[in-house]
Amino acid sequence: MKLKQYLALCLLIFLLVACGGRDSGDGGVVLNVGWAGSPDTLNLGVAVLTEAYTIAELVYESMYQLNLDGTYTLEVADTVLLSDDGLVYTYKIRNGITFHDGEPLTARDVAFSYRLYQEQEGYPFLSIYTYYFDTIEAPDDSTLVLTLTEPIPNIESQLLFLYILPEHIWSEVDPVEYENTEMIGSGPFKMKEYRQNQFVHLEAVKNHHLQSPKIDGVIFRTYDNQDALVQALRTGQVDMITEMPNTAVATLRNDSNIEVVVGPPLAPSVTDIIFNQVLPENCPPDDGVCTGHPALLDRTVRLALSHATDKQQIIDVVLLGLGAPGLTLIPDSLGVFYNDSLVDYAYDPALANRLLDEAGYLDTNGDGVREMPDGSRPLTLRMNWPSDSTSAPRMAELLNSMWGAVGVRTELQALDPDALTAICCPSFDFDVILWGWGSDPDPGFLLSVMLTDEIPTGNSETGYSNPAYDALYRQQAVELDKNKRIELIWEMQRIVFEDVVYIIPYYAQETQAYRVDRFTGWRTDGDKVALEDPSSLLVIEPVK
Amino acid sequence: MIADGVAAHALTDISFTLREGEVLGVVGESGCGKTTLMLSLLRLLPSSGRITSGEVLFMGRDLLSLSEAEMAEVRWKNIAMIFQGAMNALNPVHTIGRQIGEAIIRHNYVQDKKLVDNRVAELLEMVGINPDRRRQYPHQYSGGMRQRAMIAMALACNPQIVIADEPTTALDVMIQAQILELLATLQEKLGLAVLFVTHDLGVVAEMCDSVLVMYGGVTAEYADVDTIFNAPQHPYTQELLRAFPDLSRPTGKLVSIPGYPPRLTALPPGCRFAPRCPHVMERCHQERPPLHTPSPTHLASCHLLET
Amino acid sequence: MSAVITSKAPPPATGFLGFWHTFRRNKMAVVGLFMLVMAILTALFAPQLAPYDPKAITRVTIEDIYARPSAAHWLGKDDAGRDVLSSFIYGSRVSLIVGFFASMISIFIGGVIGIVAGFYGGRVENLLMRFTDVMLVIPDLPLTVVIVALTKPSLFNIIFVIGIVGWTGTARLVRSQTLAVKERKFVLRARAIGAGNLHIIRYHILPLVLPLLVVNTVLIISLAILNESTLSFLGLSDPTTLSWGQMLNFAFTRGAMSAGAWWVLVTPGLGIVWLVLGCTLLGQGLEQVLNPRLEAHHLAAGPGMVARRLGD
Amino acid sequence: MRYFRIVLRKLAWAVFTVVFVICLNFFLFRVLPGDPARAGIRDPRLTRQAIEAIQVRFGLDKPVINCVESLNPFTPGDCLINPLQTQFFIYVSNLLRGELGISYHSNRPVATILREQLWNTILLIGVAQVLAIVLGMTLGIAAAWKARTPIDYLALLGSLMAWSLPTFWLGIILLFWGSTSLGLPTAGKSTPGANYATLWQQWADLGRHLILPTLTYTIVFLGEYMLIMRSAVLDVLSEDYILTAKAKGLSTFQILKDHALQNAMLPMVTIIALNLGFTVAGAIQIESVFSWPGLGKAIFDAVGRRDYPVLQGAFLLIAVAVILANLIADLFYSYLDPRVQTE
Repeated sequence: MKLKQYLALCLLIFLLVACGGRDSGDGGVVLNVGWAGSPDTLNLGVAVLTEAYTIAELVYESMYQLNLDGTYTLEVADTVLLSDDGLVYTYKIRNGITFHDGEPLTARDVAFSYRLYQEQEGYPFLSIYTYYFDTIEAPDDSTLVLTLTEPIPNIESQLLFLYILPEHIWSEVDPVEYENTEMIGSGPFKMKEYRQNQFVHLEAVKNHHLQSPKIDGVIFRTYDNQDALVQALRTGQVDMITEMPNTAVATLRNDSNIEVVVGPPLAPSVTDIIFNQVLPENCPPDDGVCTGHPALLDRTVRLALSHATDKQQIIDVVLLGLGAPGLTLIPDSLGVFYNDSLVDYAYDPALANRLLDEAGYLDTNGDGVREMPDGSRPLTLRMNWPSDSTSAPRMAELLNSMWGAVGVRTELQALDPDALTAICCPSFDFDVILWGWGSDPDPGFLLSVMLTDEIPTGNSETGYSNPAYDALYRQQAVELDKNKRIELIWEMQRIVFEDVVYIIPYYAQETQAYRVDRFTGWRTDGDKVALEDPSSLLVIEPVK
Repeated sequence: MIADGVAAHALTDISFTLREGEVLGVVGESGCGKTTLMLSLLRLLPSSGRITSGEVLFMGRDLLSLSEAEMAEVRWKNIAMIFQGAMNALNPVHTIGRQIGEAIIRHNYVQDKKLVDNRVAELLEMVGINPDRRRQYPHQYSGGMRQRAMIAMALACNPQIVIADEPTTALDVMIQAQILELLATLQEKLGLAVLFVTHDLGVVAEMCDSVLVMYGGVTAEYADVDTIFNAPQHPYTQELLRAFPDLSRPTGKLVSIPGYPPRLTALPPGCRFAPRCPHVMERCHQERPPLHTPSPTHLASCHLLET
Repeated sequence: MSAVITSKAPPPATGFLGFWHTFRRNKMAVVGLFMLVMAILTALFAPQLAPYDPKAITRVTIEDIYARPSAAHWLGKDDAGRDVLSSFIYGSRVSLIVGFFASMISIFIGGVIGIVAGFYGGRVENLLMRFTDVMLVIPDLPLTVVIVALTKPSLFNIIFVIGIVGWTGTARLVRSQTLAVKERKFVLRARAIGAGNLHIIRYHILPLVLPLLVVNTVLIISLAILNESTLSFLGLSDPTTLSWGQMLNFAFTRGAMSAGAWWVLVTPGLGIVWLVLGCTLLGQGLEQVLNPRLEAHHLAAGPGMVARRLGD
Repeated sequence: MRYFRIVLRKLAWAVFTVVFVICLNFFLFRVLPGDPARAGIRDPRLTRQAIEAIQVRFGLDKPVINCVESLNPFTPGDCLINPLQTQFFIYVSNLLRGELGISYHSNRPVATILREQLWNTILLIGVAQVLAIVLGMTLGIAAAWKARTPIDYLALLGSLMAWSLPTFWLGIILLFWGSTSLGLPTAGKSTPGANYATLWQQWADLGRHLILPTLTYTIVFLGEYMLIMRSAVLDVLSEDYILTAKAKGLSTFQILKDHALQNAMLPMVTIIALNLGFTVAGAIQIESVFSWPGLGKAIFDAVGRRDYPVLQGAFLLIAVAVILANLIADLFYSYLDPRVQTE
């Protein structure tokens, strides 16, 4: 073996590589975005991750677009007419819209897409949006008539994610197996190159019918490691990052080239502390195991635990303060639907102790743990969370000590997400779970989670059952007057808040950051933070 | 990273002369330092060994004062070695031919590749191996053939001296005889000087011109072969001869020397043979005997010779 | 002419004292033992050594999170605002427990399979070693994932998982040692006088395989500690047990490096390096003590070759 | 002829092992709890009908094998059903057609995903392993040759240190150091969207992305190879034929090159092949730290998402690769050691 030659070769390679210049980015003005995720698939019929929807929002158009302030505007249609019975929507599709391959977008494409979403059994997640669809007709190229089975108040949010696909492509392929890497749409950006789990390279559509981007393209790069993502922004490898650990906020704020943006997320999400309160008579006959601790059926216990929970402490530790104390399952990022008139239960361990004492939950044997009033069993609760959560273990530790201080013991156990689903719902084989929801811009779904009817389906995680609440839900679902509906929804929130169905520790804020020396014009003035949204990407321009 | 152990003087006060064409037998029980002595001559002691004093004069040059590179030139070209146990002394992953040729190339005995090959074939033929078998590996040879190949290898560069370190151990008796005969023939034919290490006195009597008897790392007796066999002065030599079955005297009793040779790490303070000596005296235990010269060509270290 | 041969001295004494005598001459083994003992002492006296109790309930403010090292907190604070030094000291307990018990499982399985295969030979050996070969080529990780998914993440299960994937090397090693020992005269003699198999294994084979097993154990402990950190990194470990691997995991998932809190990442990492290095040094050193082979090195460095005193 | 028989026997053993791994691979992942169709997905939009549709799509509605309906929870089933209608048969027949199932996560064929990632991993592992082996062996030989000298101690300590480093930990530290002080990229294998003027630029870009992961990898594996090589060379250097070679007047370099190396390579070959499995474990950590789009990252993601078809496919791929590597190592071994071929 000629050692010297090997060494020389290694050195040579290293030098050549190290000296090789950085990329010669010749594709015009391209924005580099860093994120920790990647679309699971570009076929939206089977996609789950928000990243897929972020890309779709740029490449496709739908009937409506959601603005940062929570309002909707028409996108592919000029006008909409609603029949008096609230069942028939007639949309006039704009003229001159073309797909990226040059074919025109007509009402037929819209009708094709809606039918596909409605009928395709292999599209498991979109059927909920087409639930009220009766018939979809396209009498001519510019008219779409949508008939519903019953009047609903939130047609905009139903149509928001039903992106319009080109019929001439999708009618030729198997809509489930199709990977859709070409991603022909009609949005302001078109797909240039896609490497799963590596990057998505989009190119600007220069003569878009609504608004053309000022930049020439955008590249979303995937960083598996959050620290690497932050480092990429710091070293200028990317111009903007859509997410980051909250711990990085302070350091990035110190960097004069970087601006950190914090605010409510565009896609509402909520973290919840779930109490198993299913009543024996509501236990699902097929799947139910229903082993919840009996004390959790008592509102006083749940209320006392609520008073024993120092939400600010949790927010400080888990989110570094970048969040707001939560009230109910309807987060503040749902805007007008969020009932901000409710006053949260104060953190007051003394009050919590008194409540438990008065209700007869006393520590009779002096082991520091209270027992049931009849002395049958101690207040020892199993607490589980999904093992892939990074914040839940910290929250569990905090709850363990906070609740321990009022004589309620918790046994902490992380569980594989599958195993957690198995004990959760509809089997109700748990006491307390730390989990969460992601939501549509409409509160409808989150409200349905607490319905009695949802106990056997597995959507109800608490087993909560309240006929008054159920009645209000049915009422709001058909209330077409927006303000009246909001009133009903506020009332529903008040009920579940007073019944202490959940403890909502916090509503987390979105944290994003961009380099000020690269692009300017970012929309940071809206109610919500979403730098990757078209609202920003269409208006930013390079720093001169 | 083992810390230093105890230094053991494996060899002390050894001295002998080897003339051209002479066969010198080196005799002694196992563990008396014969192999160490041979390795010292070529400066091949393992890492744990060191030569502390003395000189090895070869054609007027002191081998111990040569640089490592000069020494490498001397090895095999002038002094070659036949190791005991040819199986281990041959590299299992190279062909016999390559291993012989390697030495030839190293010392530029012949230049051309073709000539090297011819020389290898010639050598193998000389030791009675079919030259076609030079492309085979050691494990394909029988024990005797391996030893023959070793001999061929030792002769590759026409050395002046060949050190044969117990070349016949681990071979069966018939093969031993063949190998010895081959050695004797070649020695005569090529006029080699041979250092013949063995513990077989019969072989010594048959092959050697002079004999060095070693005990416990020192010279016990050094003389020509006749003197050693007919007038041994050192009690150890005498005992060795008594232990050796003499075919001419079939009635003689076989006597073995009681006890074991000393361990080099635990040498007795006086004469090293004292614990086993039938003639042991008081001073033998205290005082190391010097080398006496009963006659000008005869050396022996024993207190008995004083007077 | 005179030459010296340095030999290992004093003559190979048997028993612990003899072993200790050789052992303490081996710097590597001594350093390794020292490092390991330090770690064990740290674990044993954690409550005395740690300046704070990592489980104590304290009100944490945002300033506490990833607070820089200070006089009160020598190694700063972590993402939950807790003293890193204290967690580090307590964390040594879990890492040692995992390392020790997981390697016990591995050694037990590997030892039994190795001895049984080596001792009984024939079909038993064939079957067991083929099984070992198969297990040797099966990648550990998917197996681990499945087992972790089947069981709840807990300290016990992590030990179990690490233990049962790490025995193959031991089995092979022990088998070849058993094969060598089996042919020794006293084993044959014991068999000749009619000693039972179990008796022979217990009184003749085991004592001779044991030294090798001890070396192997030390090395496997270090592997187990590394494996625990890998499992933590993959999110397959139990987040409620405070191990160095978990500290690293939290440092990763909660952006310690982005926050500039290098101390949170570096401390447990160095702890793992310390412990693993200590075990490896000890293992390597023990191996040298039990199996010296430098004595016959034929190419050893030149200067000693000819060393003549001046004036000779 | 003998040699041929040896090869044949080894081949048969490899095939048997592969079959065993395929069976294990199938049943292992059937023992898992929960509903695979919902694995990693807690999507409110998923209705019961939709779950059933997914189960039909992935063939999970069929019995596992004759007599067994499902393994977790264990339910015995009908023994007299058509074996062609069991999951096991479908799995095996798909496998024979080169299909490894469909990823729960990305809805793409697992074979396609793995094929894309495999080459990147081979590139990374290949470069790093060659570096680690060459450097490790060189250091190992040097240390063994200079045994008990400062060179030996330094190399030994360095290798033991390298061996003791948690891979991902070293990776993240190198990532910060490399990106801050050398300006090296922190993720991926190329700069996306870059237009390369020359092929050379493209290679240079790839090279820049390779440096940090390769460095991490090399350091982690270097130590082990060095230790093994050192020990193997030490063994060889105490053999008699080394003494013969030295007596022949060969220089130290010649002895190391011609006599020590090939013999010391024998244990190395076995270890390198067996190491392939550990290599993949290392790849998982390094690729996820440096977002290298390889097999390791795919496995890491699949672990996080409990994407069992991908895990299953990767498991099979790695196992087969290790078996293959061992087979090659065995054959190479017999090439290196003539004793095996002919005895």
